[in-house]
Amino acid sequence: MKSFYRFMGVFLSVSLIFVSAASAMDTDYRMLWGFNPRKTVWFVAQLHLYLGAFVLAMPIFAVIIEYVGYKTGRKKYDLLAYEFTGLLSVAYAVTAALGGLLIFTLIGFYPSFTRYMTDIFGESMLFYALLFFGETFFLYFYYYGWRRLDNLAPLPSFIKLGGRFIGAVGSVLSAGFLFGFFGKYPGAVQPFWFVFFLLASASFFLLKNRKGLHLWGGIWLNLFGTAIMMVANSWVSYMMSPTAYDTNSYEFTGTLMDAVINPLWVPLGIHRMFGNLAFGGFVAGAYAAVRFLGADSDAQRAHYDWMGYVANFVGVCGLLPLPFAGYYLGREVYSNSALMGNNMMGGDFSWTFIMQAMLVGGLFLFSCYYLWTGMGRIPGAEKYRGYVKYLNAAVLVSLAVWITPHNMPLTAAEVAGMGGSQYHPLLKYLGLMPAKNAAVNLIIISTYAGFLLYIRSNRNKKIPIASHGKTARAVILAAALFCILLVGRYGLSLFMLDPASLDLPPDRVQVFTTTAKLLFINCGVILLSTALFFADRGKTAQFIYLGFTIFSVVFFLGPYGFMVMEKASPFLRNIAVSQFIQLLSCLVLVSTFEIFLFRSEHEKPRWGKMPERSQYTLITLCILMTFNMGLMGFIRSGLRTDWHIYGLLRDTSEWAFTPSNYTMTVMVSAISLVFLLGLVLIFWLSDLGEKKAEAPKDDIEERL
Amino acid sequence: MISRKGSDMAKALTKVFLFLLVMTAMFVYVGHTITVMTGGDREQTVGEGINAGAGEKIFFGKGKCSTCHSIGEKGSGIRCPNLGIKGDIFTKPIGERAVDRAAERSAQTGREWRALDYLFECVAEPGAYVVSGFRNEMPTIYKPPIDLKPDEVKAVIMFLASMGSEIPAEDILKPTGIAREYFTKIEASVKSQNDTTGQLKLYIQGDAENGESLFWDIESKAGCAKCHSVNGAGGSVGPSLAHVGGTRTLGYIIESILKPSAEIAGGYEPVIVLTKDRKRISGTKKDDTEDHLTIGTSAGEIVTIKKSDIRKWKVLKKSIMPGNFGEILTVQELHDIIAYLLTLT
Amino acid sequence: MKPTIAFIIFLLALPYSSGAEPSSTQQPQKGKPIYEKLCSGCHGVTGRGDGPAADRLRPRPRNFARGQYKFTYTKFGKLPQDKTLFRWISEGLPGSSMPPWKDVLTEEERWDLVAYIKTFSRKFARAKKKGRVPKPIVIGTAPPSSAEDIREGKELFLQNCAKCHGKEGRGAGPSAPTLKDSQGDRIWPRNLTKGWLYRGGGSPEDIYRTVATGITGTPMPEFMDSLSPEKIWRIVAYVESIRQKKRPPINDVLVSKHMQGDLPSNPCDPAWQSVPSSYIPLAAQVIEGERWFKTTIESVEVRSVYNGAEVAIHVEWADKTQSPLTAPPDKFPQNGLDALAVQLPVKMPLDAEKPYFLGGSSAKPVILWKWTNGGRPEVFLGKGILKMEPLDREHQTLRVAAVYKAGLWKTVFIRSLERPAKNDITIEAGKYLPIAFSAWDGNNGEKDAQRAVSIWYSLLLKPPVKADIYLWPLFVGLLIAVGEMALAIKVKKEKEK
Amino acid sequence: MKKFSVLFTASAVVIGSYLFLKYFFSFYLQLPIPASLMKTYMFLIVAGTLLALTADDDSARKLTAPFHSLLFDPSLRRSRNAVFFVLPFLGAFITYQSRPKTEAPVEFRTVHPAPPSSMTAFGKTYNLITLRNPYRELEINDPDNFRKAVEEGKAVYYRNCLFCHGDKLRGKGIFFDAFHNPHPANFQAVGTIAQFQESYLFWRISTGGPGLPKEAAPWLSPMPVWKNHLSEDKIWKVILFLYDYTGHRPREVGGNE
Repeated sequence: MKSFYRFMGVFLSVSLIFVSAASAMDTDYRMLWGFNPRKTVWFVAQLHLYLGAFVLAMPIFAVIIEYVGYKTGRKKYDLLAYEFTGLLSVAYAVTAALGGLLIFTLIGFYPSFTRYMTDIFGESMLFYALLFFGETFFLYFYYYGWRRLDNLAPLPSFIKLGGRFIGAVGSVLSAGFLFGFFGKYPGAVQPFWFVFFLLASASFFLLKNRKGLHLWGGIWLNLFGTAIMMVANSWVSYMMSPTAYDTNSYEFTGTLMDAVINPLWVPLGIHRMFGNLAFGGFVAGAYAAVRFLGADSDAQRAHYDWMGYVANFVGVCGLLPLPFAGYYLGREVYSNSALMGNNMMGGDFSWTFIMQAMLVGGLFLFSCYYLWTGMGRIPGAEKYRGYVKYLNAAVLVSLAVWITPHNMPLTAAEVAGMGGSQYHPLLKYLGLMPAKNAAVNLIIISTYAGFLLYIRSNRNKKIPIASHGKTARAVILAAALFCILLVGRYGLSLFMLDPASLDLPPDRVQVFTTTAKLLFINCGVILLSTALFFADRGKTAQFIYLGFTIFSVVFFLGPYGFMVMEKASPFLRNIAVSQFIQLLSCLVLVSTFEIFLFRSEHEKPRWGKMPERSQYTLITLCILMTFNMGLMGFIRSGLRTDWHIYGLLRDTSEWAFTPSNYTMTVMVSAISLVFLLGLVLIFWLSDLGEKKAEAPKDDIEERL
Repeated sequence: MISRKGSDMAKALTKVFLFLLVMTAMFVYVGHTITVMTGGDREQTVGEGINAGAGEKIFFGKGKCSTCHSIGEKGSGIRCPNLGIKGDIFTKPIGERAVDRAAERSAQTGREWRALDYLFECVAEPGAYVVSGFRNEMPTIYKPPIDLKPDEVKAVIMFLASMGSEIPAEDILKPTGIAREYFTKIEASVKSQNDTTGQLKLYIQGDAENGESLFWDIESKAGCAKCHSVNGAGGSVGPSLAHVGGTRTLGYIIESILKPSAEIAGGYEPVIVLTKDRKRISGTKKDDTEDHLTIGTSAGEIVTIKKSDIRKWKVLKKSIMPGNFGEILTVQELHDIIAYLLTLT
Repeated sequence: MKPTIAFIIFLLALPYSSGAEPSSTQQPQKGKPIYEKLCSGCHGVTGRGDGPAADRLRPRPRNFARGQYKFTYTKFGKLPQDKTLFRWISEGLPGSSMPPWKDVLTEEERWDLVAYIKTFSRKFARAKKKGRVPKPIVIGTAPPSSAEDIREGKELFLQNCAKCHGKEGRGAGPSAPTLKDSQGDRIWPRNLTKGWLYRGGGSPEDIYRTVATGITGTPMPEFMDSLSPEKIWRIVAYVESIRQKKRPPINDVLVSKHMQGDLPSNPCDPAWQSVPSSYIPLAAQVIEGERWFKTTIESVEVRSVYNGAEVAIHVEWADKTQSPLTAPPDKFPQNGLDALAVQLPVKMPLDAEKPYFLGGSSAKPVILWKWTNGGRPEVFLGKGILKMEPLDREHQTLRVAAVYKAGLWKTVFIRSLERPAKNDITIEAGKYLPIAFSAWDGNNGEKDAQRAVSIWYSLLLKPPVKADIYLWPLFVGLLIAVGEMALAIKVKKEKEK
Repeated sequence: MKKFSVLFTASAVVIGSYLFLKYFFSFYLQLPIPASLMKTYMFLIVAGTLLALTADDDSARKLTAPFHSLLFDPSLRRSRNAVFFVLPFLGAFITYQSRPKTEAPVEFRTVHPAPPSSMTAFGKTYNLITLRNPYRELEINDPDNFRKAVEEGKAVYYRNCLFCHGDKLRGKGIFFDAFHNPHPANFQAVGTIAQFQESYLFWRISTGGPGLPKEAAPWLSPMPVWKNHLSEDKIWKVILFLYDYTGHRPREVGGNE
């Protein structure tokens, strides 16, 4: 049955691609059965993307958890990974079928556009279809091979050796991507493929035993998934940032690779990968929550509580870097077309971004809330309870700043009250970039601080530095060194920055040096806190570095950004990067300290002792994430305004206008509803086919 | 599992579903509120004519200038220079600033620059002399994706000039000197873009003279003048083509010849009439009064029929212009006619 | 928790802190520079009420040299207490040009100012020398008033006050046009219905004080000798009952209600009472031509209804005299014509750009519907405040009716929605039509450009109400009720458990 | 009373924040706070309070205790019935209240528009870029005559400007209500004359409302065209007075362009 779906899906997609390439097109737009083409394509594409994101995220998720189980030797992680993989097969088939439907709608409604795309991307479309076979193979291998490979029996030694060989050679070769031996590409293309191929090669080192082989299969499943996503991404990103065309005739003149490696390809890919990870985590969390709510025994409740916790953890890990991935993508959009960028942040979509801020803010807020409620199941967490309200306040104030628009809606009376001006004399400042940057950073720090409190709840025994081995010290020093390099190097680059390179007059160099000096001070603080840590003042060290980061990122660079905006606005993006780098360094160093600071007392969390509202929090997170993805899809597509391919192929149909935010919410809600309900159906279907595994007993530490 | 312990799970699912509906409703409510607050559905404002008012509309609408430039306190763009008075840096409005900037340009290039020249340069070649403290990142507004037409560019310049300068409108309408050079550049760019869009560029190789004779010779295969007029001469069944080359894109012209029904010019709705004596007359509706219907037939005649003589009549979706030019004309003849039409500016 | 409450209390208490007792160290020399900076513009450097602004203000600024103060707690003509002066400096005189100064000056500075002001008149020094201390009257607190008190108060009012203040209290009594103050300036009795403009404050105690002590220097006499305190309190009760305490809110949109059938063309038609009114403040035309500073018409109240064919605009305003007067007083012979004009654009503006609010301009003219007392209503094409061209009367569909009663003009303007001529405006429902008003008080000598004007407001002919604005509340109410029912059932079940 | 304490704290925080925002803006800053933003902030505050108070089970239970006892406590039967009765009407009422209202269309105007480079008045053409207040130099050279000029400016102000811009130069003259949109300029605020060169004021005073450029909605401003009523001399003197009274300094010509 499942294989039938899968076969049909792949067959449909491939055949339709050929049909689309071959069909003679005599019209630009068509109406079919009275459907609104724009909305139909929107609907199908978004649904396909939701399922695609789910299908791509689940394997990442499963492999990470399986790997954790493999390393820690705890069986329950392995079972969890298996449970998630079980959801995959039906979802995979439906995704493929939807992909086919999408292509069909595109050919049907937008024939000449589809032909245009096929002319350029025809070969990659074929390649795309071929990748599916690899994906299908590894999916089968990963899922059906699970039970058979679920032991540590060693593999034949020639496989081991061969694996090591391929791993070593491949890793070295993949470094070639980083250094540009396989061609120089702009932006993050080289690092991206370096990581991709490094992962591909390094996976061969796992070929030690049967479980390792299975993990290897899982990684390759993900690699194929990523490759599929990247191929499809290139089409979408090309529509936003076409390359290689003649600037007079506006005709595509390049090769397939020119079109694929367009400026937004990799930024979009990175953003999507983190987005997918967060999405997968939150969907899995919602799944666990529903199971929790419907559970009929404490054992089940404990299991699903734990599952929800793990899923949420993964989701938050994906969520934390998302603002930065988004910032990177946005920056590339700006660099590629300032016009598109400005339309995004200051034009038609400024309000959509306010909504996005509400949703993302909600994600952070509810993630925090889940952690806070989660403290209830940890003995010893009471002592941190008092901090919750301050964290809450910090997140809320940041959120308030984040969603305050520059150009706020006013009634006529309010406009009159301000003498006819459309800007509030004071609140307008909250709507500008520096304020938003400070707010986002504060949200992340607060979420992180909440997380620290959470994991510290049952780790209450301090370890003196003397009792750590050499490795621990080396790791701490390495982390400190990494942070110093990260911060210091960027500080140095700012210090040396020539104002002319930003089209600024020479006297603005002072702005650069001030920021650079701040980063240098940050390096000093890193040294100081590391020294304190080695003097057994670990908590103080953490406190000092966290405090300094908050001061520097939020309270210094935040207001300073306004000055920069007035005097040297091109430098504003460097300010944002400085903030990001300091924040990153803070997360790295403080987390490293945290690992070595306390010993886990192993006071067991009382899994399952969670109030119902915490489970609704997980569900809320899933819903918010779904809405957010739909909204981002709308922005991505809407940014092209009335162009199919931005600046190249104009959308002359009557649906070329940018719909209102209301239309967007209605559409996104409808698609999300269909998707979430469909998801329930998929869970149910996959549940049908499974033999019921025994509900795992809590905390059986079973060595594999 | 769901089926096994149905009741618990079903209850949980129902609750979660209701919760989902509530969340969705909230989301839609926010979208609705925001849309209402921000003035409903978006509309593209288009300015009419070449004047400062139209320029202002383009500035804040189609031209998307306001996403980067503010004017004093109006607008929220900050990436590019404010064009009004703002802060310590912008103490003069753009029109006035142009005078100073033009003087600086004169000193740099050794040519005599006027404020007008500077404004044209800003638009035609934004990177030539960037305001210090700002990046050279202004797009070429007369190329895609903004794609302003030369007249729209003039309107925008007129709007800019209206803020603090005394440049007479005629100077902008008919630019001279350096401004003329830049304007020519804009026109050339727009023209080359129009003429070479996609596969259509094939068609410019026609012979306009031959096309003209095909157009006017009623006996020829084309015989356009039967129905269409140019400067008063020709038939009046179809729309006048006097300025078709200057006002319509090449793509539109080709489409109108090969697929006449794709878009029918306003005021030329095709009608078909069945008279009481069983005669069918088709043509374009010229006039429709209470007792008369006047139509121009595809043969090029104007016929007035009494309503009392009509059994039935209706407006068609299909143009009365013959749709078979693609078949009866040779490619060369088609190119010739198009080449002629393009001369009608 | 506690700090929160304390903070709230602190916030609530914020606007209410002010001292009342004179500081022991009043220093007139310190008050002098303050006076010269802040007060001399109106009251004059010498305190004679002859500052540069003086002759353009109504009422004129106080002449301190005369030592006559209007709202005092002492008997008519007697010197005021220091704290009375302190109060008026602090709080200002509502409705006059005297603003409150407590937000600018510290308490000490205000006391210094009181001391300095007193130096302008020798009366204070003399009184001090003789050891005469101003004796305040006893007011007490307002007794609760019954309907009976108000009725009796009305009787007393008609006997004692109506001669000037008029039967309805609008200041339109028979002697109103003839009054002048001790300096010979024309003075009008207060319109008691507009309670927010009471110069001497609006509390019952303030009203009692004014009735009891009169207003020194004006024709308002003191009644404390002729009437018992009880009677005065009854008058106060009556005045309280007719006075509107707060200025109505200003609404930028005048909503015209849709109605079936004929529009009420009589200004006194009771149907108008059910139509909500909009308060439109007017300002003197201080802008163009022969400027005008002393209007008497402070506002108009506008109502509007429309049907399928016509729109009616009901304008009502207080005017103490109906001009032309049948017998103008000798002292003030101005006897112009009362008039009112409704101003509309000639074309519905497509964007924010409207004609110039003050009578239009030749580039963008306005339409004026002008009613003049005793004359025929006319329609003008306004191209500036002084350039009003009468339009051809034949095509006009404007009808106007006006009634003067008890100090109140009521007029109704009715016109077809359809434009009567090509160069005129078609009024459409659902659109925001700019509208402005001008008013002339003839007995105040107002004519032509000298008038009271308003800025642009919007007239909205509101399309008939759709039923769904009632259906939704009903739906929501039912939904909640159903939810409650479910909850109740659940609770019951759980209780049974 | 004890069991209400958490609920009470929640209400106190919410109401307190509301009052704080309202007071802070309208009394302390003297600025309106847009209703849309107020709504958003209040939503966040309410949501945040609820989240903070339900983060641990204990306070969550305390928070819901009053509602729970309202539902289950037999002694509260009457209150329960009353609440149940009132709620649907309350909901209906709120829905009715939130029906679309008629509000004037929003009309933005540029409050301080860009001046032209030159203007004509009193039969002369002024270059507004280089124009200086002829009396300004007296401030240093001849303080006595400068004071005299300020006093004359004061007389001009009180005879002409007082009615709209008010005694305290805060824009709240006796015609403030009537001319409320746009309202008269508040010279004490930092955003008005303190921002400008004296030539800007000269332009604004001389040409008045009708002299405004289009983006500043000249058809709305009641500012008279003072060149019709005052001499050039008096305009310069009244400008001196405005700066003198408020203590602001005019912006110097040139800036740092």
